[in-house]
Amino acid sequence: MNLDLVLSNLLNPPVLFFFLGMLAVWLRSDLDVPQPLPKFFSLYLLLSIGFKGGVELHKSGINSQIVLTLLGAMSAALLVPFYTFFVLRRKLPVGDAAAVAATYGSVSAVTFIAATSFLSELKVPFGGHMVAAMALMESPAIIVGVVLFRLSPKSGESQSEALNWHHLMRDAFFNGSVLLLIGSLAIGLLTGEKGEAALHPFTGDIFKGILCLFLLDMGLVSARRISGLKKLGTFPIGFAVLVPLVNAGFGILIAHFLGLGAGDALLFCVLCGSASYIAVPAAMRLAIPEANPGLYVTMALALTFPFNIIVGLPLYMSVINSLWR
Amino acid sequence: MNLDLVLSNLLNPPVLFFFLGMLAVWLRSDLDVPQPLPKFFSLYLLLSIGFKGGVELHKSGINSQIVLTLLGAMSAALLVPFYTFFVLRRKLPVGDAAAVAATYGSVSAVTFIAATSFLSELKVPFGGHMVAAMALMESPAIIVGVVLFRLSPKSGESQSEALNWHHLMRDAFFNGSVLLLIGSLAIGLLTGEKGEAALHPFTGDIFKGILCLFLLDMGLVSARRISGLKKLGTFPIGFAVLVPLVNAGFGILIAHFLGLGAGDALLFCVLCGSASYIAVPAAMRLAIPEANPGLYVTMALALTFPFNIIVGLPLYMSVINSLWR
Amino acid sequence: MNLDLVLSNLLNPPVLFFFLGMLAVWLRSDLDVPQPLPKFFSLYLLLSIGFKGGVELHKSGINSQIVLTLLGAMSAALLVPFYTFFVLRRKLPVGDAAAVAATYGSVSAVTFIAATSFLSELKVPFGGHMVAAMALMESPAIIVGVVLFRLSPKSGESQSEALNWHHLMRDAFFNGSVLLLIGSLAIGLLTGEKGEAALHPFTGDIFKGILCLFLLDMGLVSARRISGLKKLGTFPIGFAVLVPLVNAGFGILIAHFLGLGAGDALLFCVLCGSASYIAVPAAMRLAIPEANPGLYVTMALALTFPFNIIVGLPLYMSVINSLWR
Amino acid sequence: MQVVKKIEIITDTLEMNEVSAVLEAHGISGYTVIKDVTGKGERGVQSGDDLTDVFKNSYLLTTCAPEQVGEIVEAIRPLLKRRGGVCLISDAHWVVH
Amino acid sequence: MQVVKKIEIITDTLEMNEVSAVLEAHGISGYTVIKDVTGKGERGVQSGDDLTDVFKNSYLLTTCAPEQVGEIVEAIRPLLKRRGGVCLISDAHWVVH
Amino acid sequence: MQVVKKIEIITDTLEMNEVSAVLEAHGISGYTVIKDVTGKGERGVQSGDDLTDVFKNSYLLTTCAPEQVGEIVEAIRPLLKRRGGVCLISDAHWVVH
Ligand SMILES: Nc1ncnc2c1ncn2[C@@H]1O[C@H](COP(=O)(O)O)[C@@H](O)[C@H]1O
Ligand SMILES: Nc1ncnc2c1ncn2[C@@H]1O[C@H](COP(=O)(O)O)[C@@H](O)[C@H]1O
Ligand SMILES: Nc1ncnc2c1ncn2[C@@H]1O[C@H](COP(=O)(O)O)[C@@H](O)[C@H]1O
Ligand code: NA
Ligand code: NA
Ligand code: NA
Repeated sequence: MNLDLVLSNLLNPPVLFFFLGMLAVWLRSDLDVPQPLPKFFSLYLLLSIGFKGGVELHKSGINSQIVLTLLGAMSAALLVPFYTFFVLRRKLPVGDAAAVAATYGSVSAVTFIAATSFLSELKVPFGGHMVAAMALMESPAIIVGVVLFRLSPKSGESQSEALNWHHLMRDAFFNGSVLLLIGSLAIGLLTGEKGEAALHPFTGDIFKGILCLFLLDMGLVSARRISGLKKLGTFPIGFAVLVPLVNAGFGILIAHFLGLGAGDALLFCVLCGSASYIAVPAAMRLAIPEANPGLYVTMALALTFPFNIIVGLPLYMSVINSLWR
Repeated sequence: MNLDLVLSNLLNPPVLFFFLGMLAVWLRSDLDVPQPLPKFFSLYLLLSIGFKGGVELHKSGINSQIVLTLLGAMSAALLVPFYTFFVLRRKLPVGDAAAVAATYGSVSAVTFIAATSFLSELKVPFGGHMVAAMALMESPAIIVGVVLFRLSPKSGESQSEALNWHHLMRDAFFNGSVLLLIGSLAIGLLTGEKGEAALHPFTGDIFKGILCLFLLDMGLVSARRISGLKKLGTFPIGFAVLVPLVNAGFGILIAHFLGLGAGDALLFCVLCGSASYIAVPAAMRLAIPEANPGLYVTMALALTFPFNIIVGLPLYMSVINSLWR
Repeated sequence: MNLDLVLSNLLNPPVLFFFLGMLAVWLRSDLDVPQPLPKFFSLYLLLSIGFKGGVELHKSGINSQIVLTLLGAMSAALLVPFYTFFVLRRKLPVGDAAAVAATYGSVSAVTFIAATSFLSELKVPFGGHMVAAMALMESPAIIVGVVLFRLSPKSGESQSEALNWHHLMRDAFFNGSVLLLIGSLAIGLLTGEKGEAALHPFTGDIFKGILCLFLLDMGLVSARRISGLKKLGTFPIGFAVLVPLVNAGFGILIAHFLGLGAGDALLFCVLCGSASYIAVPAAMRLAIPEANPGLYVTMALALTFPFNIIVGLPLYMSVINSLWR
Repeated sequence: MQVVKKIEIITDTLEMNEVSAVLEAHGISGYTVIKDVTGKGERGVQSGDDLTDVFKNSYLLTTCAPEQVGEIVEAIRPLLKRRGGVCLISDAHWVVH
Repeated sequence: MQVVKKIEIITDTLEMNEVSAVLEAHGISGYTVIKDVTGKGERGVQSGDDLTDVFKNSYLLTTCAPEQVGEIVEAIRPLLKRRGGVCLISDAHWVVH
Repeated sequence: MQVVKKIEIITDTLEMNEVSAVLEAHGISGYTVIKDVTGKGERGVQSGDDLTDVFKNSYLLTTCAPEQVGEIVEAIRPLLKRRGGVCLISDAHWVVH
């Protein structure tokens, strides 16, 4: 893959702060970003990315291709957990298989945001509707995962317990991050240029700085989880690296088929290739108690996330560049 | 009232984020802004509004009309709790009456700040001394409320207990929000343009963004309190909507009588019409233990605050516009 | 000393907010900056100062004089704890003497940052390598202090206990603040102008504002500690004011000998004259349990820090001005 | 002072709402919760350092009449069985006021 | 190990200063406070989610000699009576060091 | 329900890692920690308001079999002796699940 891309990704300050966080853990430093600061950064990032996406959408307006992209995004979010479940089922108990499938069917907002900052580094444009695509892709996998779990031949007691659909729907569609993202998107859409003028110094100018602080913390958190990999065995580890590649590949094909621009294509492929570690784990913990969060969170956080940030972004981009020209 | 005003208020991002917060509660979402983040936003907002007011005051200098405005503000802050107490006394026990009177005699800094952002939206200027007016109006109502409580025919034991005046004065005049506001005002006054040049990116550029985050939280907090209204009965609910209107009306008259500009008039009327839910509740909890915070905080937070933000601002402004031209 | 310097220091907003914090404590106000907000501000300040230093270093490049400055800084960090230990030993038990020596041998990042903001106020330039000097001066004193403690004639049991060198080195060289500072410096060095363009609104524009909030908290914290001075007796109090002066004097001489510019000289002398209250106390608490943190933290926080901020900066600058011209 | 049983429950923060609902269903009207405590147990370390509440515990303290304790324990046990956590019972005196 | 009485007090954060003052007045020189705990009781839910400390509780843990406990309880009771809250007494052993 | 000894340890936050290491060395596999509690004791006030963890305490709660308690106490005592802190032992019942 193209060396320039690798470098302009690795020399992007947010990625370097991610390394710094990992380094701190390996050096057993006491460097720490205490709660609720990471929560603050993620609230800020979701608000900003949502708002900016809404403003862009306000400018671009909605056309048939945007609608197609959103439909493509949703179908990817429905298919990925479906096929991965049957792959996982061959090695993992049904609860774990369903939870991991949901994790990889959903998306990682931070990976998406890192991709946008990578694109701005490369001066490659992208559309605000991709934020809407991300919002649409967070929830469906949760439902698919739980349904697959429920329909499987009973093994755990909680499969036969009555499911609280009402709670599940709420956790899937109204969880904090989804709601803040969609709400900010709507507010950007409503207020347009006027809102942008008022909020840009906050949502735009200092964005990369807050992203650095957040990725510093992500580096700490994911490096701490790496020790948990030993317990997982080879199958989950292989899955956590290979499946993102496969899904990203699908994503690129769909993006190409839909005729997206290079920037939108990268974001689309990153959405398919990334795994959730915020919305999904919380929902799974409640809906599939026998699934082991030490498995699905560790896979997403300690392997898939760093892999996408460090290797994935330049790799996907170089593939896209070669296909798109 | 003028539709443009309603819209330019409703389409102001901070107000939209306030709605988003309320929506999150109604949808039973887990969206949350954990402590001490709201505390951080309020420290930031008080520091910034105080500092900017001080700088404006430094530029404008102090003239007789400013002095008159401040005197008018203080007298309003003394009269409102006085008359409301006797209204409240007819329906509520003496402790509650005194506490509610103090709550409505004092001011809501956030409502004031929302009003300033509404004015900047409308490009209507206002004077830095209005921040001083707000600072002066926070404390007196606390003293009036406690004195009225003490002078009333004894009903609760704590009325006869010795009052720790020293503590009361400290809670009234040196509580954190008053002190930070006055301190920042003084610092702005001292450093003037030089200080402004150094701090404007912080106190100015990102102000609206932080205000959005803070109002998002205010939306969560006040919507959570709405459930508490049922228990209150009709009188407090009616009071929480009507009395702000009456006080805002008084405010407009005083402002007109003092010959303030339209912007200053709106702020003056908002100060009269708003109710405190930070400085006053803490002081009342200590000085009037038998008063029920579930009453005075809920009234101010679940009704008066949203009412002023959503209905009050455009309503008051349109009244002022019609009177001032 | 030059009155203009005194004023332009006292009228620097961050210093005024430091006074406001102290005032709040004296008025027994409930003004508070709850954790982890101060932690957030310090993470931000270390990241920003480190990054900016790295970018400057990227521009200036490394020359022999920079290397000499760094060597001078390290030797100062080794000598100061050494000589102060023997001064302290005459009045204090060995544990306390070693801990205080380490405290004054190391540096105060906030004092350094306040000095940079004082210099920018005076429009006096300074080099990015001074941040590297600060980073290099934080750790050595910790090692020197512990070694001196261990080599002294045994008095406390923990002197004879096996020392965990591995832990000590980690606490000295990889503690959170040192690592974040050096890491951010390296990232600034790597990304240069490109990184600066991306991060400046965050690390530069709002810097003074965050510094104001942080010094507000420092004012609260150090004023709260002043009450602890009574217990200390005259020797530590005298030491906490005189030794910084002596060390700052040394610093100015070394700076002059090394031929530094006036800005770098002030920073160098502030590094020598300041005392650590973040990295060192934590390390001492673990390595020299019998040392009383109520002594070494109080000296650094309640006396040396305010002294340097209020009196030291203008004093040192005027000395430098007179020597350098 | 009145003799009571003190009940301490430690489990997932995400689980606490259900726990308190069960307690209220059994007429427990007063309790205290400390959110976001960390810990270690059969299900591994709960470091509470990430963005989900998945690895965070909460601590709940409540009291009941000695004769009621058996009923409460039976109501709580299935929750702990399903999701892990701890419930400790001890004797205490309640200061009547 | 020495026999002591363990005292747990839960009340308004705003009230805690007064509580600790009373304890110190009765010669209690050591205690631990956990600020900002949430809870539910006669005075309703203390969610601690707003900007005042009005709806926040704090938890205080201390110990005293068995013979002293009556005196402490009598000193604390009026505070709880006025503003609500809870005080629990139990037996414990103190590890002398 | 099974009879256990409840152990509460309060000491410096900086010290807690060593405490839990000692506990694990003695086969204690489950415990709960509440970080950053404040307090007052022989070594003065721990206000936890500065940037170091030097003036912050943490609270640790664990349980052990009654026969094991002596061994644990002896293992913990030297830590408390060196750096201060408190250890309380009391009786409790563990809800088996
Ligand atoms: N023996 C114990 N004493 C105190 N807390 C415990 C104990 N065992 C477990 N816990 C707490 O209960 C949580 C869940 O326990 P577990 O379900 O065994 O993982 C742990 O994370 C600890 O916080
Ligand atoms: N039975 C109980 N067990 C534990 N904590 C309680 C209990 N009752 C009340 N509390 C706590 O004490 C606070 C004040 O109680 P109250 O004055 O009854 O509202 C509540 O908010 C709870 O945090
Ligand atoms: N009697 C006590 N009850 C509860 N906590 C205590 C007691 N004495 C001390 N502590 C806690 O233990 C910490 C250290 O105690 P000390 O080593 O005596 O300063 C104090 O800061 C308190 O948080
Ligand atoms: Na995905
Ligand atoms: Na008012
Ligand atoms: Na020094």
